[in-house]
Parts: sequence; structure tokens; C-alpha cells
Amino acid sequence: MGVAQQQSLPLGFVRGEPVIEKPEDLYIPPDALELILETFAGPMDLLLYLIRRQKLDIVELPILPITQQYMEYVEMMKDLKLELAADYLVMAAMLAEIKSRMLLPRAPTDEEDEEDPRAELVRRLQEYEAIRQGAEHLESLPQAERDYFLAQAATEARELVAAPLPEIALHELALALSQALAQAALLNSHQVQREKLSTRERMSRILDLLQQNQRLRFRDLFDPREGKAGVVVSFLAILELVKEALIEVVQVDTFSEIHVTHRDSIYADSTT
Amino acid sequence: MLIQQLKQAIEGLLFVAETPLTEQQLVEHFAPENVSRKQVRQVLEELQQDYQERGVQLVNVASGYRFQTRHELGDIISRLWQEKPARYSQALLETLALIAYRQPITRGDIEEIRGVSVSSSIMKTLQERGWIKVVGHREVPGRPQLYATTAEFLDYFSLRDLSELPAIPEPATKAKQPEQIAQIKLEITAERATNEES
Amino acid sequence: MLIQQLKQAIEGLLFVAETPLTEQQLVEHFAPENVSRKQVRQVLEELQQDYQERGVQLVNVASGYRFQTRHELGDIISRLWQEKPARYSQALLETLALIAYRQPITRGDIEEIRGVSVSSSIMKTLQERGWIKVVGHREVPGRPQLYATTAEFLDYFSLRDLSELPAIPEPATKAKQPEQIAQIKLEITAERATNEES
Repeated sequence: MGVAQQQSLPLGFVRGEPVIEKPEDLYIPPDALELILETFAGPMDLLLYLIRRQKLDIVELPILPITQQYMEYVEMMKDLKLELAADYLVMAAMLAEIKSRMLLPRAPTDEEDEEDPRAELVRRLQEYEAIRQGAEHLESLPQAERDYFLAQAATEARELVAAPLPEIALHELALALSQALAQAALLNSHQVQREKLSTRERMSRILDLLQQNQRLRFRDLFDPREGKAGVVVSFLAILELVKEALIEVVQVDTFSEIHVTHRDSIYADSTT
Repeated sequence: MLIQQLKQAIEGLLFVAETPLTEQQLVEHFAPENVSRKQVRQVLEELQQDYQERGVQLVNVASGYRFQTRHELGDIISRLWQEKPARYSQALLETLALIAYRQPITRGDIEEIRGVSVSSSIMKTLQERGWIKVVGHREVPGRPQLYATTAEFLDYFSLRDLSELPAIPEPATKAKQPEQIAQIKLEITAERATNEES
Repeated sequence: MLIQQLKQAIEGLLFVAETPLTEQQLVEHFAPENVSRKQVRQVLEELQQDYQERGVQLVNVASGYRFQTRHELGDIISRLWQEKPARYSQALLETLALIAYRQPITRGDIEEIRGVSVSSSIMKTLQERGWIKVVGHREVPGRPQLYATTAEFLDYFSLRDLSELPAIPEPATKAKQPEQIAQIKLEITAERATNEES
């Protein structure tokens, strides 16, 4: 594209003059050209503005006068803000190309496949105009923090949120023990005697009772309602506790009341 | 649970939740009370009715139901703060409009229509606001990224879905091949599906 | 300004402001509209009336007026922020299991079996949860505390007594035998079944 338009770029529109035709309906002062530039969102915007100013139909795109006016603006821009004008220059080149193609006499042979050179630009202009409409729609839609605000109420409910405690299922507990014991088996061999379990529970319960009462009557540790098995468990638990030196069984006289005491209470004074 | 209690509860929830709540979320919230979807829907309708003429209204946006103030009150309420609400540049609005109306779309498409190169700062702003995102690549050389708008975009403009955007003229068809359109449609559908899942 | 508009505006403001608003602040807010204190007061009263039976209510707290959710809705609303419970560590589970199955037991015993020291935080957690307690001291040098499980522990696991604890495979061999694993699996299944019944 570049070379072809270079020669068709009509410098004559500007005549090398610093005084340029004042844009009639722009409210910005003519010397504030940078501001003029910034009022347009791009070359399409400028083109659309020029077409609209003359109340022309996009479809009938009057390429000659529009190109001329467009070039005037581009010249103004070129002097001031070259990088920004680059996009405008591309459009200028396109306009010039269309203009030159329209000026060329058409060869009668390739008439059927010769499209109006303006067609592509018209399509783009129409699409751009549609998008500008879309942008206006967006601008007019209710916007957060401008037209509407989110409604929030205070609540005391937040304070009611309790951090839930982790849950454990029973099988996890069993699994955890077997894992711990598997670990132990690697270290040394611990004896696991499941049948002692109820005895150990009874041991805990007796120790617990002794926490509350320093002395208990031996017979109070047996609950006849538990039957023979229960009595045996309690008895085994007491023996185990004695063996582990956790409790003392005291009988002052023969046939007198047997008492059970916590070893703690005996040593309490000496240790604390 | 009585419908009156449910109504109070949903009303309260919508006023304290940090994000809009969907009908589905509300149904799940009241699962312990065995509240039906129909009941939730009925309450939402009643609430929308109740607040019709009030200073706040119950609106249904892309991510669910939320209470927001009447649009007409914007000026009076924004006086609460010193700062004036942000205004967006024409370039940003045009870029956003292109992505909203013509999604999915590449930067190249945007540049072609707007006639200017797309500024990276605009794309960054739109992405930071969470209004646009990359939804795929067009299968052409360079595999350019395809942009689309997000639920946050719809929320911000108080829209439930894209069909609520005011209509603009359809693009004059020229470039797009039928199979290309079909492909794009498929991508959009896929995108929507994943959105709904999350 | 019509009283109806003022009402909508005050309603909107109260729902949007980060802090409660006093009557005075509202009067000042509407200074450009020349709204009187009497009008503001009237609107506030009307709003209080309007929201009497709703899910949110207009209350006059120390720092002004604000909308807040009904007191009765506390539990239902707090569910919005309910977190999923965390999980206990393997170390805690093993410690609890050892105390449950081998009670009364000292920390030293647990350490010996597990081969690692028992962290104080685990013991604290278990005690705070009310699952274990000190039931005495072993009469050896240092008089270490003896731990046992509590009634709460049994309640939590819906056990009548410790004999109902599931059987544990003996760690007779170094590595787990296939049948051992199968046994554990069976127990888990059985456990699930009973859980579901309850």
C-alpha cells in the first residue's frame, strides 16, 4: 500500500499553512489541537464525525469531500502528536487509495467482480457506529457506585458462628490404635491384651473415684448389680492397681473394714 | 418452616451476604428445614414485589439475587463519599462494548473495528475489574486470544445475562465463515457450562 | 423534596452507609434539599414501622440508626459463614486411641509405643474436648500423670462402656498381613452400619 498512496497524498489541501480552517462545530478552541485530537476515540470516530457533520449517509460515503476534510485534521495532528496520529495516517492512506481507485476508469471486462472500493470502509463504519451505540448503552446502564449501591444490613449472626470441632469416627480410632501398635511392633514388642480392657476401664474408674474421695471402703468398689463378672473385673482392677503401686489396700484389724486409698494422698504432703 | 419465617430469613440473608445469592444457594441453605425450590422462588418473587417502590430493590443479576439501591438515588447517596464516581473513557467503553456485543473477539478484531491499536492499559483495566477474560484462542496463525465478558461484568451493570444488553445493529456479514461462527458458538456454550458448574 | 422521595433516599442511605447514621447526620445530608429535622424524624419512624415484621429491622443504636437482621434469625444466618470442621492429626488420633484402649496410661507409655514424644498441645486439645482426664499418678520417680477417657468420650462415640470399643488387630508381625487389612475393612463397614442406624 505504502508507495502507491505516497504520490496520491494531496499536500495541496494544507498548502503548508499553519492557519487551518477552524472546525466549525467543535467547542474546543482551535489552538488546543491536542484536545481536539483527544476528543476523538480514533480515525473511525473522526470519519464518522465528518460524515455526520454534513448529515450524510454512511452508505453513500462521499469519498472526495470526506477525504479532503480528513486530511486537514490529520495535518493538524501530525504537527502535534505524531505517535497518536499514526492510526489516523493509516486511515488517510486507505481513503486516498479508495479515492484513487474511484477516479480510475473501470475496465469493462472485470465489471462483475469489481466491488465498490468503498464497500469495505462502509462496512467498518457501520460496525463502528453500532459499537459506539453499544458503548452508549453501557454508559447509560446502571453502574455500581454511580447509580446504585449494594444494600447491606448489620447482623449479630456472625458472632454465632462457632468453629466446628473436628469429628472422629469410631473406626478411625481403632485404625489409629492399630497403626500406633504397628509402629510399636517395629520398635519393640508390646503386649496387647484385649481381654484386659474392661479391667483397665475399671482401673480408671476406681482411680477416678479415689480422686474424689481419699478413702473408699473396699466393698463399695463392688456393685452386686453387675453380677459375678463385674465383681471379678473390679477385683482384678484393684489387684492390678495395687501391683502398679497406684493404690493401697489397708486393713487395720482382722475382719475389720478394708479401705482403699490413693497412693497420691499418702504422698501428697511430701511431693507438693 | 412457615413461609413468613422463610421470607424473613431469606430477606435477612440477602442483606448480609457478601455476594449475590442464587435460588440454588438459598435452597441449599434451607436444606435442614426441607424448604422446596418452589417456596424459595415464591418468597423471592414476593420480596421483589414488596421492595418495588422502596429505596432498595431486590434485583436478579448474573450471580444471583441482591439488594441494591434505586438507580434514581445515585446522586443523593454518592454524597456520602467525597470521591466522585469514576467515569470511563470513550476508548474503554468502546473496547468493552466490542467485547460485550461481539464476543468472543480478539484484540485484532477490536483494532480493525475501532481503527486504532488497542491500548494495553485498557485491556489491563478491564481484566483487573474482572469484566473480561480470555476464553480461548482462535485457530489461526498466532492463535490470538479470544476475549469474552464475565459474570462480574453483568453484575456491575445489573444485568442477568447478555441478552439483556440493549440491542445494536448486527455486524454486516463479510469476513466470518459459517464454520467459524459455529466454532465460536460451541466455545461460548462450553464456557457457559463451566461457569454454571463453579 | 417529596416525603416519599426522602423516605426512599434515607432508606437507601441507611442500607449503604458503612456506619450507623444519626438523625443529625441525615439532616445535614439533606441540607441542599432543605429537609427539616421533623421530616427526617417522621421518615425514620415510618421506616421503623415498615420494617417491624421484616427480616431486617431499623434500630437506633448508640451511634445512630442502622438496619440489622432480626435477632431470631441469628442461627439461620450464621450458617452462611459456617466452616467445614478441620481434621485431627494422625498423632492426635493415635494418642487418643492409646488412652482409650490402654488406660490408665502415662505420657511416657504413649511415647514409648509411638516412638515419638507426645505434644502438649495434643493433650490439651483432648482435655479441652473433655475426652480425657488425669485420674492419678503412677508411683514411680517423677510421679507421671495417668490419663483415662471420660464419660463424654463414651457419649461422643455412642458407647455404653469401653468394652464396646471395636477390636484391634494384634500387631504381632512387623508388616500388615493381608487378612489383617481385610479385618480392618470389615470393622469399618460394621461401624458404618451401626452409625447409620443411630
